[in-house]
Amino acid sequence: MKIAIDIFTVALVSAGAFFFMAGTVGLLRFPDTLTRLHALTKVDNLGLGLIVAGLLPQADGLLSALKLISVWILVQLSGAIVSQLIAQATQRPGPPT
Amino acid sequence: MTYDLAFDISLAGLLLAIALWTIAARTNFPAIVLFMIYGLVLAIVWVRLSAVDVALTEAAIGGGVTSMLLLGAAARLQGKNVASEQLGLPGRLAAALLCIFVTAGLAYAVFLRPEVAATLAPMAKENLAESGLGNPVAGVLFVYRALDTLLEKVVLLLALVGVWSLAKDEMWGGIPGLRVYAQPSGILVYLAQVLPPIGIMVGIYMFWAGANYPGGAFQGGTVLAAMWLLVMMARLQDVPATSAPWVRLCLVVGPVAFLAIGLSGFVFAGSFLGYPEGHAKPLIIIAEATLTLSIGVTLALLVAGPPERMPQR
Amino acid sequence: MTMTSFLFLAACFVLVMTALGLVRVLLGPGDADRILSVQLIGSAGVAVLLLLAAATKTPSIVDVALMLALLATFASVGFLRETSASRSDRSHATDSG
Amino acid sequence: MAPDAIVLSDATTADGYLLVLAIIFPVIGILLTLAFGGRYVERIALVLLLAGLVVAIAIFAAVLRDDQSLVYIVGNWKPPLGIALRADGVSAAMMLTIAVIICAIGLYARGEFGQSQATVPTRASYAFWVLLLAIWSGLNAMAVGADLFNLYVALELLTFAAVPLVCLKGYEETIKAALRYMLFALLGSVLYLLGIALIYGAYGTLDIALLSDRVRPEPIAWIAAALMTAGLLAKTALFPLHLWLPPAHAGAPPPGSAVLSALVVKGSFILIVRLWFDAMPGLLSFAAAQLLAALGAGAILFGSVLALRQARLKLLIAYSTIAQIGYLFFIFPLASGDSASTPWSSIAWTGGWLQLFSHAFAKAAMFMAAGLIAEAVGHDQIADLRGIGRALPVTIFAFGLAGLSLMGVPPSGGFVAKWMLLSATVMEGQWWWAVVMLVGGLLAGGYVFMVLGKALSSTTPPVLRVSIPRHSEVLVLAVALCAVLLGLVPLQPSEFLTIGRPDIHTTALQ
Amino acid sequence: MTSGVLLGYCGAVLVGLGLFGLVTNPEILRKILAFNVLGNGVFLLFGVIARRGAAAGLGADPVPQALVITGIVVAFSATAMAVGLLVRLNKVSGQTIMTSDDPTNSGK
Repeated sequence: MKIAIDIFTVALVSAGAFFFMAGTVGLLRFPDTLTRLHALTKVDNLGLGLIVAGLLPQADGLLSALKLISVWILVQLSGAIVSQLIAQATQRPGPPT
Repeated sequence: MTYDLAFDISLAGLLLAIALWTIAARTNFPAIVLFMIYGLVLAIVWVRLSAVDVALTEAAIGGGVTSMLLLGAAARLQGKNVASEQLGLPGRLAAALLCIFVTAGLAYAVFLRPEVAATLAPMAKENLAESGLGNPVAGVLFVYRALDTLLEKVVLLLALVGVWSLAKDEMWGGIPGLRVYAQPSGILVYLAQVLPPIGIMVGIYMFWAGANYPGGAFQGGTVLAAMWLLVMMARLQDVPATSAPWVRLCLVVGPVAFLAIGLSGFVFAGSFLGYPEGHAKPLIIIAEATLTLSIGVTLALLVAGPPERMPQR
Repeated sequence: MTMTSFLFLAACFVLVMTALGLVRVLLGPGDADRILSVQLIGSAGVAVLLLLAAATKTPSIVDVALMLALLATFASVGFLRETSASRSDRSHATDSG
Repeated sequence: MAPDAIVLSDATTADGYLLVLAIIFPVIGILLTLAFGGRYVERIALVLLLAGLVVAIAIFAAVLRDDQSLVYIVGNWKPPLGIALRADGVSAAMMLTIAVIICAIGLYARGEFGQSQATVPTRASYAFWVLLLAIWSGLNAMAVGADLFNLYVALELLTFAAVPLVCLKGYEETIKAALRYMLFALLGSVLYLLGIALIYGAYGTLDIALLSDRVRPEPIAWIAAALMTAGLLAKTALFPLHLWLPPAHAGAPPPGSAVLSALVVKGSFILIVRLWFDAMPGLLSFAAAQLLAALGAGAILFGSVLALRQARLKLLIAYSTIAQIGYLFFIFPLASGDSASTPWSSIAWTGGWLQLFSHAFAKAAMFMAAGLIAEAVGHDQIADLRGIGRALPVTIFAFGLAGLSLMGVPPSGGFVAKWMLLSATVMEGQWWWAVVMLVGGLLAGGYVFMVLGKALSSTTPPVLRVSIPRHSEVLVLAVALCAVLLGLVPLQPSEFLTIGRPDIHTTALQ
Repeated sequence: MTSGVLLGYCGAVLVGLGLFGLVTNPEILRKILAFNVLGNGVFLLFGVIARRGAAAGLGADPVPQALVITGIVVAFSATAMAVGLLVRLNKVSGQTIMTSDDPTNSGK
């Protein structure tokens, strides 16, 4: 049983880490701010989500697990809002692009 | 177990690269952005040093209020950067030499570790039970070295008086010049509605947990400050006048309570800032709770800056 | 390889990957792009802290992650203050570093 | 038999609570004025000034009576875990000096920052009283602090109070001066903090008495001492780290200048002395002491020469402060020599402290006098002060008396102090410092007479913009007289300044 | 080399970097940033010393940790006050830099 849980953790955390790499590549390679923003959203959603999911079985107790999930939700929330804010800022006319 | 060392090496490298870059960047804005990242990386460094209390403080300060303060300053500064005032090459070389000298001296000092590490950890832990606290850092801050903490709160208030004293004469007692949006975007208002309830909960949790686990009045207060600033910037609440009685009350309630508890120690515990036996923990909780509020208001007003307009009547 | 080692390795990987994303701060070109890398490293910082919490079995580290997640938005909000201020008052020179 | 330092730190003495009150009374004032929005700020401040003066006198009396240090263990937590407050003879004398000068400045400032019954508090007057109280709290904490980190907090309290005082007027050049001061002060405190880190890491305590026992002359102690001293020198404005001082001290409003120049720079000086003589007594080598004194000599010559070249009275006085601070640093080579069994039984120890006290009174009087002159004629250009001696005879007389003390002319506190330091150079065979002191005295005479000569040169008094109330003039004269009266201290090592010094302990170490 | 010592060297370098920025960069805002880098270097040294003093089941000596928390508060207050002064100076004079020449030095 322990082995199965550990394999689950390893798989999900690895997948999450992969998305972080993908996000970085996107941030560096994509041509403009909005597409980069898109790459970033992926990281927030999937990268962190997979890592949190992978770590859940390692948490000692329900409360700790809930805390992990609330961290993820918080990052989702702020990530979504920040994307909106930045998208708005780039769409308004003005010097910064 | 060499992966943790690998992690630490990457972490140290990243920290140094960001610091170097912050110093070397040519214009202000990238330097500030880098400095914000620097604060974030530092929080991880503190975790690696097993100093979670400090990590929380750094995350709260570096991630929240310092960012707002610096970005606000950058936005208000007018006039372009004049590079002609740069120190000449000989001057820079001399400065570089001095800094290398200092760094070398410090590195040597780090290298010269004593055979027996100097520590007060056992003594701090041993005496902690008497106060009923479980977090040794809170013990140092509120029991053993409470005088430092009290005076540091006075320093914080003094900084605020100093910032306020920069106002124009006719604006004295007016409303701080925090930059608010004339027409805040809907999304910002949404953020300012959703985040603060969560933030206030986290802030209270920080102070509450602080007695036994990492956290405390300062970390909690910083979160409250950040949330309040957000609400004010989204114009959900007006920035209060610095002369408003409730503002003044919030500012002093923590230090006053702490000082009163300290003075009552003369009578009940035989010493200033001593706690009567068996009552230490509730008293410390009262002090921390009021300090959380005072610190929150003080930090937010420090970021908001000197009064710049008068309340309209 | 133990679980602890794996978690450290994953943390190390995420850290190094997102550190590369910092190049975006250097390249810019706009301030919005710079803020994007703050956002990325913010999410990565949360992930790294969660991994460290699991690796060192120190639950209180999750609180630090919670704090970072909560305040992650503030850089962007501050940045918006920057642009709105520069829009209304004057044109603000904030170009490449 | 005198108890040694470790035993001293162990127990609160009977009147030890006075030390807490000395720090806390001004803090209570700050909190009250913040809470009540400043309507009563002046009254609150004046009541607390009086209370603070009483406490300072009580502490002085207690030390004098018991012939030993006052000690207070805060919260009953003994060092190294807790914090102790200690007041030896030097601290008690220092606190009394501080109290008298702050009270005088408080009375003097009522002219500029006083509040009549009905007015709403104005910015400058509110800030002034709060900052004055904070400076007092910080200085008292510096005088009685016995823990290096507690002293750091006190140092910051002082900085955060002093910087806004500089730019209270809000002019461009004063803001610039305040910013420069701030940056120097911040650099100073961060270097000091760096030293604290190294010391704690090496010796596991920050209590001065415990450190005196543990610190060995070894590289880590050297590095820490060098960093801390460099930081504190920046705060004390010792040449060549003095750049911030003249614009800052000249730019503040007159009561502010007086408190900054007379007292605030001395706060960090006390800490340097505590560091080298108390915390790390084994570290003060001949070379280190000579270096500190050489910087002091540089300050005397540089500050005096520049003072001579100033066109504005307040700047002249500020440069004179740089010079007079220089004398203080002669205490290091002259008190640590072989001519006396312990540094504190040497004549230079008494002379050095006497120089500090008499300069504090003299400089406070000078800045207060300069403030009255500037108020009366609307400027402080020395060239245009012709005949002011006719219009403000008492003020100019007070200025002259203070000048006597700076020059070291009898009868004055400055004379006795400089004479004792000169005698010490002879006893120690370090004649080179005597040369500097004599040249410095001549230069001081030059700049004092430059002002007096102008002031007394014409028989027709200038038209005064406003008339100066007589009581302000008398107050300035009283402060100047204090500087002169210090000259009545007998010409021998004063017993009082050796109270509470760990004599047995240090000799055992040597 | 343990990670504690590594981060100690890191702190030493940060102090040097901060000092360099504080001395050489004329831009006041950058001086304030440099002061913060310098301060953080100092705090980091405290942290390494705290880590070194791990004992009695504690991961790090609590005393230096508490000193650092106090230090961070003071450093933030200092930053806020310096920023306030800078903004005010800029408003009064339009300057953002600290000129190296001292106008009062020249005397007459």
